[in-house]
Amino acid sequence: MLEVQRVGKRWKEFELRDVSFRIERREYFVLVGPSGAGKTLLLEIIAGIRRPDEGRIVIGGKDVTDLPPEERGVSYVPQSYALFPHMSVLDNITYGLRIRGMSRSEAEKKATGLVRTLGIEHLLNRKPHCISAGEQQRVALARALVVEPILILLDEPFANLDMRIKSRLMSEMKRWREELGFTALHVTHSFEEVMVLGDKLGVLLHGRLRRWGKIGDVISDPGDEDVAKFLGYENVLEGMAEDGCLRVGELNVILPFTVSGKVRVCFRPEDVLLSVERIDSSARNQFKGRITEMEDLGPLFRITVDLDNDIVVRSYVTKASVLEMGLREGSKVYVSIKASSLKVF
Amino acid sequence: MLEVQRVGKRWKEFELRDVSFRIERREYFVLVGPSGAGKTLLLEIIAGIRRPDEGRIVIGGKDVTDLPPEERGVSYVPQSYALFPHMSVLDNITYGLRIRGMSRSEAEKKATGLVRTLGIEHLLNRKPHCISAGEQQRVALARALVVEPILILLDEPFANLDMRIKSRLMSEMKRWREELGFTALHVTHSFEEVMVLGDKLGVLLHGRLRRWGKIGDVISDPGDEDVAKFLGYENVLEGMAEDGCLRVGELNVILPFTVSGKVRVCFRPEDVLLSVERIDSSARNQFKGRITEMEDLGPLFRITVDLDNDIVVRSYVTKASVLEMGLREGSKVYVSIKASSLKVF
Amino acid sequence: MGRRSLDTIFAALGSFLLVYITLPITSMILLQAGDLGSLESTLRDPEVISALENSVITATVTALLAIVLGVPLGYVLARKEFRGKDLVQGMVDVPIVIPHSVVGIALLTTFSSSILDNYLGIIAAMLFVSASFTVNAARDRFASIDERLEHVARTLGASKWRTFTTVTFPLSLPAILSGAIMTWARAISEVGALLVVAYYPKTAQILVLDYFEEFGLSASRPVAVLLVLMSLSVFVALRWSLARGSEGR
Amino acid sequence: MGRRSLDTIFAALGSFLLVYITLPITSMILLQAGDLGSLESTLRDPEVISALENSVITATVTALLAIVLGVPLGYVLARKEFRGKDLVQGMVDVPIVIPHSVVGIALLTTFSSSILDNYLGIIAAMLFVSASFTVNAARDRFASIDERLEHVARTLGASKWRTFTTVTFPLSLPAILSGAIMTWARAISEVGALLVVAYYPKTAQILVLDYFEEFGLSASRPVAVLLVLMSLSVFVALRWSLARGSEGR
Repeated sequence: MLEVQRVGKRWKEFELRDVSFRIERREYFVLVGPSGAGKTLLLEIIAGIRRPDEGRIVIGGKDVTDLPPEERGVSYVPQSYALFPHMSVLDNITYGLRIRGMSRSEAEKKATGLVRTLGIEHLLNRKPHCISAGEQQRVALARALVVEPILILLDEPFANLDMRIKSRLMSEMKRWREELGFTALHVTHSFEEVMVLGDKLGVLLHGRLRRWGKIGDVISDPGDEDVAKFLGYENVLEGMAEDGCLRVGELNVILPFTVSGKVRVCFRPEDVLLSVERIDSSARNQFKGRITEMEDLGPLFRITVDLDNDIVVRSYVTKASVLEMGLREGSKVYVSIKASSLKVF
Repeated sequence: MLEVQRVGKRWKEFELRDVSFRIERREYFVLVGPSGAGKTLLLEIIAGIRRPDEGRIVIGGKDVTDLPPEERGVSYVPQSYALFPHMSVLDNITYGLRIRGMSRSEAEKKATGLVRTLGIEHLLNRKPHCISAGEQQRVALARALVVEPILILLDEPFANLDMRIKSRLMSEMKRWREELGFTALHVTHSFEEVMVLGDKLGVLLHGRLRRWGKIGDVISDPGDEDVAKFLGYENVLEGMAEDGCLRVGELNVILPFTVSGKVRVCFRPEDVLLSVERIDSSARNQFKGRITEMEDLGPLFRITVDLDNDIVVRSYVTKASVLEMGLREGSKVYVSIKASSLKVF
Repeated sequence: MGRRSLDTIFAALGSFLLVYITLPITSMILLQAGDLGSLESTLRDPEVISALENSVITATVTALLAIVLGVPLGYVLARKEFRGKDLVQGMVDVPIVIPHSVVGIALLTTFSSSILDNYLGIIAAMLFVSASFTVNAARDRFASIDERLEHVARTLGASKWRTFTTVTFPLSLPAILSGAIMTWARAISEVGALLVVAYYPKTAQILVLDYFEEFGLSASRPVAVLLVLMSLSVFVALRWSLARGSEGR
Repeated sequence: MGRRSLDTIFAALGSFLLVYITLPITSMILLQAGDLGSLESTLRDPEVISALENSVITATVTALLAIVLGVPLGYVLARKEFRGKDLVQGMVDVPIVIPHSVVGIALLTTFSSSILDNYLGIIAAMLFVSASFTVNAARDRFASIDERLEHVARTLGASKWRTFTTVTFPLSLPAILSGAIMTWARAISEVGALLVVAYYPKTAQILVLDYFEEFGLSASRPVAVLLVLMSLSVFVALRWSLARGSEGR
């Protein structure tokens, strides 16, 4: 679908170097990186707004590096959405269709379904500055999707929203995505968006794509320390939830909330308790495992425990505890995780 | 020293209502609140830049409500420091002395000690735009302190600094404060600054000072839910640290790092594990206590445990665990806290 | 202490200038209001009518030319980076600082008799002194438009031209019109260059001078008042529509 | 496809205007450069020298007056909120749109013979048409200065006056000087109002017109070239110092 091949570009204070990755059809690729990493610049290069100094952009099998934006079939939703302020919401949405020569009535008819899916029927006659940020985001999405792009580029689509609207719109985005089946490249600095929305994850640090792949793969094997540090959440379990329980392989993880369907659960290494004997405590999730790696981090050890079925959990334990419990590689331990410390996406 | 009496003011989109508090001599008062709460407006009223609609400001026993800023003896360090761009660092620092009629050489002599304490001797001939943000902060502090103000007002003094410099400068601020003994009102939205620097804490939400007092008092008894939510860290212990151990009354808390002197330790309720029997695990800190309160938060219970000597610890526990362990008010329990989950200030 | 003295003194000094600017205009208009008869007879004077027509027509043509030629230049200055851009921007502002009589000499030196005493000459002189208002207004507005609006239009299938005609230009139109109205007002205010290049066909601003020199102050005043009322009403309309426009944002 | 056509057409249209503005000035100067003799003899003509002196002196006095009166007004417009502020701002800009001959008639109507044909009259006309440049430059600069600088100065013990003289004014000085230089250039460019109010003492911009009417184009050109070189050098110096100043920030 999209292939970015060894792209390099210097522009203002930003620099991209040797960036390569692929997005497959109907995939939702989330690119994370701190501000200043060059995320927006990369989107602009893919959209055709800026030319790369080196490298190629291939979309749908066709090298588009030398094509202008209007011939690429890629929709772009910039940060803050860039709705046309002089047009109504409806004219914004149908702009791409009318520019292709479709009549106004035809264009409006074509947009109907999408408008309904996104729940913005009541806004069509308003001007963009008269609707809320959350509504603007949906209108921008409608405008980008109605032309049936090969790929949609989303630049920090949730950055302008306040916390409460953000989490609601994220789950709606997930639903729209399943319903409409578009291919997306979404850049953000928020790890939460990765967990909720992403199929694949790329990590862009200082203009270099340090790691990309399936989310679980990237998180459990970040490749290098910078990426690991940037990602933070070192424990991720993925499975099917039902009745407050998550099934991961043969494990049953008790969740703090009632959710169902495919979910991911994250927790921090410092929330994992190791013990030699089974303990009776408020930690609801207790699993047997074997220590496979112990890393000395100074005052703490980072201990990797293999549960059954290749499930790996990491824990931070103080040196004194390690000595007291006599932990070493190969030790059998119990892993306890308090359900209340789990983050569910 | 400073008394703010029932101050009210509407200005632009901000509004303060019925704000009253006191700061004693040599106290460091940290006022926290989210952005938009009116923190800067309150500082400007105390400095004399804006007149309150109602209420009085008393400084050093004198009602200064009707006095202009230059007659109040209060120094002000705005966010981003507002160094005079057309003056050298030295001229910035000595501005207040020279405006009082002191000769240049006298003023420079007077500033010497302060300049040395703050470690900015090497910057004196530079222009403000040629020094780093961290250096600018110190210069602004020197400019404000050299006139020996009754009170210094600090508006988000660490907001423009990146994370690493920030924590270093915070501990330096703590040292300067002990060395120079000034009285300060510091506003911020960062809870970390409260923990490192504050003697007293005030919480300003939506233009109202919801709670103020000694930090430990405010945190352990936030008064209402909004304040508690805003503060987040619900467990705070304060004591003397030595050899990786914190003595709080008769308790010994094992710390993840080697620190010494008077420190505060924070931890989140979800990091506290309760058990009926003593457990053998990687949690190094295990104390006996009695449940005094159980609050139903939906999927979780918020359980308050009294240890010996009035030390109170709060824990989040899932409903299922509460039932399984048969917890109720009055139950004797063991409280385990992983040393690695402690935050030390 | 007199701690409000700064404000007081500044308000006094500032007021002086305001009074100095408004007093002559208002006193001239008020004086004329006491003599509506001569204003009426002036309005029936065919020479005056034709001069006013000449002024309005040439200033309007100048404003239209400034749009056609100035808007593209404003766009290039706002959107493109090139060597010598500062120089080009400087050249745009040069006409403001050239003495008006010199403008006339320079134009006549360059284009000689082809612009002498004809409509083309009037418009040539007006365009020279007034085009920069439109160029700068268009440039400032183009520069303030979020480029991402254009980027989005491009990705939605619009060519550069379609993007300009459907997004950039409609968004800039109010600002460009404001600039063009300033150009119009500056054009109708020009005297010095016209005296050299095109004393004829006679424009109202020249006629005022003519009447003053031939018949004295009181004879020239009715025409002056008509001209100033015309300019001021255009200017007030401009301010008003600008204020409304900025509210709408 | 011609997808670069927008850029090309815009560059072409924009260049036309640039050429139109620069060609007359340069061709006039170049033509004169071929006849240095007449330029030299003009420089020895006592009438020319005295006219140039008159122009420079009156324009300079005007610029100084604009600073004294315009800076306080700019400060009030930037820092104070009051009813009718928009109206006041509008009044400041009014002189730009008043036809120059009308300016003369209005001034003469108001101040009558006290300003007729004397230095005061020249300065009165110049101040009217050019003060707004200084007011607006000062206002924009004051508005852009972080008020917190003034707040800090106040808390450090400075009164309003001391704050203005030690912080606000020094920070604004470059911008105010730029505005004053624009006022100077606009003052020296004025012709229409001077023709009504103060034909004498003769200024260079009037002398150009005089020579043109009495002796024709080629006789007026040397004076015109001298005047334009003077204006342009001031303008270039202004641009240069502005560019340097903004680098320094």
